[in-house]
Amino acid sequence: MTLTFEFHGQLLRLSGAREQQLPVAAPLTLQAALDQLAESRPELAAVLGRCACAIGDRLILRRELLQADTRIALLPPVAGG
Amino acid sequence: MTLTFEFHGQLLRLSGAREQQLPVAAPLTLQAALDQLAESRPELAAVLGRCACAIGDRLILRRELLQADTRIALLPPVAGG
Amino acid sequence: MTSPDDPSRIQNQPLALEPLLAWHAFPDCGGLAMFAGTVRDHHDEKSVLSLTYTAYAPLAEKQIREIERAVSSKHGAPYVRVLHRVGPLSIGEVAICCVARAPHRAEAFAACKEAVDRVKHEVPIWKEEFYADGSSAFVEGCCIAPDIEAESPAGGRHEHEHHHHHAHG
Amino acid sequence: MTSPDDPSRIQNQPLALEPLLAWHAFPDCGGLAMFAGTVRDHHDEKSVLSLTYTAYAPLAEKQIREIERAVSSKHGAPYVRVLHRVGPLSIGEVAICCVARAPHRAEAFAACKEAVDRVKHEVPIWKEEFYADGSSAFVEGCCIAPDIEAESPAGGRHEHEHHHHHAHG
Repeated sequence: MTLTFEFHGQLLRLSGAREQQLPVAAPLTLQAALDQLAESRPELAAVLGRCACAIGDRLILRRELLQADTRIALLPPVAGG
Repeated sequence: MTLTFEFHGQLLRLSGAREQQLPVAAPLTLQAALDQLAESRPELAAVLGRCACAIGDRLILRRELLQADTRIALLPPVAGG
Repeated sequence: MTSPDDPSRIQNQPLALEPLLAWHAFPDCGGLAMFAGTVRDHHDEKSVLSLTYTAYAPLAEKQIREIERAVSSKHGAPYVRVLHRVGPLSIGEVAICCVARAPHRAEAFAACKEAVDRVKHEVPIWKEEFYADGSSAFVEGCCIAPDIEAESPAGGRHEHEHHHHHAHG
Repeated sequence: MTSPDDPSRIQNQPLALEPLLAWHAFPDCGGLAMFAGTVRDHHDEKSVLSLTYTAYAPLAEKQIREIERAVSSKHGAPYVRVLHRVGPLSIGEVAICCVARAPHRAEAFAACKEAVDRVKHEVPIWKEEFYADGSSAFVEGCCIAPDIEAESPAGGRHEHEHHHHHAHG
């Protein structure tokens, strides 16, 4: 299956892209998927370690299982206001 | 000499007037003047005991001496806002 | 006292909030806190139809400016401004408005809150409430005589006690 | 999300304050507290020319509404509303605006302050600063992953530490 990671905040600048696709073997946990992304993009690894992850309007946990093609928003530390 | 007391807040209602003149023998302290006013208007006495007094934009103390015709604003407990 | 930069603090017309905010000044101030106290439709259990505020303007104008300066300096808020309405007010109308601008929000909030508290408790302004049953009353207030002890029988109420007698927060 | 009564909380146009105040509702609320966070012209020692805010809107819209509800209920403030601007902002422009209305002023202030604090620290919004020297940087922020310990090396900074990295109060 294919995961699509959306980049937000400083990840946009660090990655130079709005999103990235990652082919993975299903099922796997979000943590495992993030590990694979970090491996393929080591320059993002430090920030990925502090990201929240969302599917649509829902935050998901690293232990959750991904079973199908999914779009995942990567949300670095926030600073509103 | 003649003192002119201005009534504000609930003193306006209690006294039914905007002000009242009081002939007094000079010099006397503000406290003595307030005592004479309370004697002549016993219905105001309780509120007079909690009033601040001002001449123009200046608060004056009860021990201050009044030496000439003076206009004194009587300011009952306040409740702004 | 009536220039845009230094308006009368005691106003007998509806308070205009927008000019009070001073948007285009203070580029070093990231926090703007505002408070507006509006006339409530009840007080304790009684239904309120309207209010009338009166003030002793010569002293009120001076004291509000002094409070603004003191609060500004204490909290490092370059801009603190309080206006108070007088005259007859309807439910929902703004009785008091305060704006404080400071580099950060904590100081802006603190300055705004303290300025409002002090103006409500220290400045010669009075509030008469008119009730649905036809009666009216002056709201129990704070004695501001510098030479009367706060512990005197009537003046000794604590702030949090007579709070509940104010028409709004 | 775009009705006057329920506007988008994330806005890419200048924030309109007046409709946010809800003057003509809540006759039982005597206190209205407002906070506006504006773009400051400096951050620590650096001169700031402009900012760009971005947001992950699907979650941000939901979270701001949840914060409004939670703060409203906690403080007994019937009306709490927070709007946040996104896109490029100049010095002095309003980045965040919060209005809280409550029966009394203490609750209005408390609700306004807490809603602003929470939106700044919990909602997926990012701030990129552009400096006079031509450089730019994302402002150090708060990790919002529910399953990452605040004690992690980078996420473990205390609020009062990274406070100073925010562009305004």
